[in-house]
Amino acid sequence: MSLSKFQIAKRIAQELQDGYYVNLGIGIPTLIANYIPENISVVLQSENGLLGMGPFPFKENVDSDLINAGKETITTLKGSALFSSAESFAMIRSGRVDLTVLGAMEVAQNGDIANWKIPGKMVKGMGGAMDLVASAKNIIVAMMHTNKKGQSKLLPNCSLPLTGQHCIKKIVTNLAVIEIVDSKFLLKEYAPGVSIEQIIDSTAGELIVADNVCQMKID
Amino acid sequence: MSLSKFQIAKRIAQELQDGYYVNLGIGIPTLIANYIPENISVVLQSENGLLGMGPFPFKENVDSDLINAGKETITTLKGSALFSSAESFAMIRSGRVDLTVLGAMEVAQNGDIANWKIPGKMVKGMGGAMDLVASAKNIIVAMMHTNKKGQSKLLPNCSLPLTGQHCIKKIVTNLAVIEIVDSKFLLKEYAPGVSIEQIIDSTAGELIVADNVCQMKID
Amino acid sequence: MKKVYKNAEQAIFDVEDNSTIMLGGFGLCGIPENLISALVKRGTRGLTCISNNAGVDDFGIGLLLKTKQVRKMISSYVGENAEFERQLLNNELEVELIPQGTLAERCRAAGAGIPAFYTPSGVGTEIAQNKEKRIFDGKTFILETAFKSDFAFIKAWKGDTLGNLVYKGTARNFNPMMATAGKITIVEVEHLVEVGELDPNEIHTPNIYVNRIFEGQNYEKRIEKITTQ
Amino acid sequence: MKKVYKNAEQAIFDVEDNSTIMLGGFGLCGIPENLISALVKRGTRGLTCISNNAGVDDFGIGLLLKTKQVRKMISSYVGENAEFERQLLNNELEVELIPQGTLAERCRAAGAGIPAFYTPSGVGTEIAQNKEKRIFDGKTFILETAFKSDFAFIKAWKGDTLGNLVYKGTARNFNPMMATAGKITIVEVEHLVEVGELDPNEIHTPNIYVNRIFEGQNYEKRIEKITTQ
Repeated sequence: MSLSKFQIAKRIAQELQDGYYVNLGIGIPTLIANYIPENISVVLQSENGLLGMGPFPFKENVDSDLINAGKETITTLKGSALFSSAESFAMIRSGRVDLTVLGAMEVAQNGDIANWKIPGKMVKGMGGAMDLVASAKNIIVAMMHTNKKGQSKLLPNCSLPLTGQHCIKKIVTNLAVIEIVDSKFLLKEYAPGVSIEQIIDSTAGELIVADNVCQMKID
Repeated sequence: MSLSKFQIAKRIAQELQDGYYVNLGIGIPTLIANYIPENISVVLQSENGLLGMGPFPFKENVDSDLINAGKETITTLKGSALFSSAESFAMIRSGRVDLTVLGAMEVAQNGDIANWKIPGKMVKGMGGAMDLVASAKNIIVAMMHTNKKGQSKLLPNCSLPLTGQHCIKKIVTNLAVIEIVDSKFLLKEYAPGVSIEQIIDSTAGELIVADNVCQMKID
Repeated sequence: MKKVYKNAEQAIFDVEDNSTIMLGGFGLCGIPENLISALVKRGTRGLTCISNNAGVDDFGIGLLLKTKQVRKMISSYVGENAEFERQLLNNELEVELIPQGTLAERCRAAGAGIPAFYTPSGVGTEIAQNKEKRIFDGKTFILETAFKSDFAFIKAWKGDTLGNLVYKGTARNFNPMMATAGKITIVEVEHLVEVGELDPNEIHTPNIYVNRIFEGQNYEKRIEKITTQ
Repeated sequence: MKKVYKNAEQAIFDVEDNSTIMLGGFGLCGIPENLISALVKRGTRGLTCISNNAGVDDFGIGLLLKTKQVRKMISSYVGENAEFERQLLNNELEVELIPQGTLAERCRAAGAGIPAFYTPSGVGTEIAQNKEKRIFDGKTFILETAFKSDFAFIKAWKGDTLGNLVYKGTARNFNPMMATAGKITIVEVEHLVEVGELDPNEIHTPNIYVNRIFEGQNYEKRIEKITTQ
């Protein structure tokens, strides 16, 4: 009864606030765009040079000169702005992006994140992830609680090469919403049908259960 | 029989080459724009954000949103480009401007220049001069050979606070064309009707007369 | 999240004494006329102004000097007005002079999350005193840091209600970098247009940098030196 | 001073073995297709390529990898093609991975006469190893230097014969900074227009940065992932 990736996206969409500028990473984060509450307006930043990313185009409107950072064809919206990669990362580094959501291989209880390299395997590169985690004011990690082998991805320390240090404050997984406070994982919400014991068992790092822990509200 | 400021400008215009990007300072340098040879094309850069500076506008076309670095109303040309001050000085610092011409209070035989500050007097600021002299590949100083008191402006060392160090390679005055070679002034050309002795007398720094010294060709 | 304000007075409601304010413009070209007037009216004092120039006696930042609201000017070229000179000579005004390119780049750095950079401008001059020097490829450079400012006062030609901006002519000058560099960026435009009216490909300042925007009134757009053929 | 060349072959007449070349583009979007093809034809070897990505097996920089003309890739994200992976695992290819924002800024610095700057990107990671660290306002930054390159290969949408450029959509990406950063900047455009046809206020790359320009042919403009509603 853990969450699907769509439900993880839905839960994170609840974190959005009116007027937010948001950068969504590849994978689950991208799905969040589908669940933006109708009563607020947020602007999506694509780090390859677009502010105000629209939905995928209709077939007849596909434009090879208009892609997102995941290299998918997209559209602009009224009010969009186009710019260079240098300008794009100027925005990111100067902290103008209100919320960054990205995936991770590992998150440590001190806020470290690893999501770009597995030693011994083919390394494709960090893309914009290191810039994003180094500068974002507000980062949420969207990921499965455990990896394909069933091992916890919430660790006392990251074992993989880091993407960024002490930068993660919130994690939304298929099992739980967890904050990082005082270098410990703090369980704030559990997924419907998931027990706190199951979350404790699935978390290798030190996990504290918040006094006001509650069940996630997901349709 | 020394040159007028117009003739100094005319002589410097002979240094222009086809395709040059040129930044002209306030005063005599500005006049050079009137003497660009017809068989070449040069692009004038105005450091407040314009490449391809045109002539002064006709009265009916004056535009308060179009001025040069001297704050005079100007025009654009076909092929002009407008940009920010950061972009403008990016061009300058990266050495894309082929020739910079500016005035000076003092030039030293080692190529130092002073043109922005007289201690004890009201200091207005260096504007873009320090950036220009620090980065230009090719700088010509346009000035009178002596100051209002009749004192030489070509000195063994600058007495005034510097604008830039070891950066001047050529000076065109009302008396002569002088290059700086091995930390000495090298007299290359004398103005019509001006004697070499007069130039030596008017030059406080060490002056060598070039073997091929000749009379300036000025209409 | 409404960025649109009715006028300059409302847009500067929280500008307090002793603020540091960046002001766009080169000479009197592209200056935030409405914001300056509103600041005069508000009477905010002890200001540090980062601006390439300091206006003339009766226009631009000169208006703030006349009312003695400015404690310090950070500029590349100043003194086109008598009041400025008087205050400076009487030690009523502090002035920090910075090479124009360095001024521009320190604004750009602030808006780009770059805390410091090396530049050749000013090496061997008094500007380099007490600054760290470093040689790259045999050439000497000095370390310059990003500006910090509480507000940026920007003037654009057109802007949409989301905050996308387009400048006109050489009125662009320092405005784009300063627009990125203010903790709060307040923009006055000659024409406030609806979202969708500006081509996304032709925007000079993307809306993410703009916190507040309003349509200015009664632009004088004074010219310092009218030169004609 | 003619900047206009007939085609890509003529525009790259002096690109020699072991050159360092910057190539604009993000994925396959905005890449200099004609220049890459001409470089394949020319057979220039030992290249160091600075480019955000490395193309796919049969398009973009992938074409130069297939012919083993590339000695080293400097990129932020690579390996969308099998040949790249094969060469890397066989030590036939050197790869330097750089955070995307740092890659962009190192190009920008090169074109802005800034030899080095501090950035937070990569602090606490292996990217920061052997790099100078420095604290500003309590936060740690690392020193990064400007790239050096012999050539920049740029793709723009429109360009005039003087070299003013306009990009389209997200095909802009790395092109504007790289256009400023090449010792020699060579540009291919979809539409070469006469001087005067581009509005001076809407130019993305001013002509001063462009050394050579030509109108490209047979643009494929391949899409990596066609996603539709």
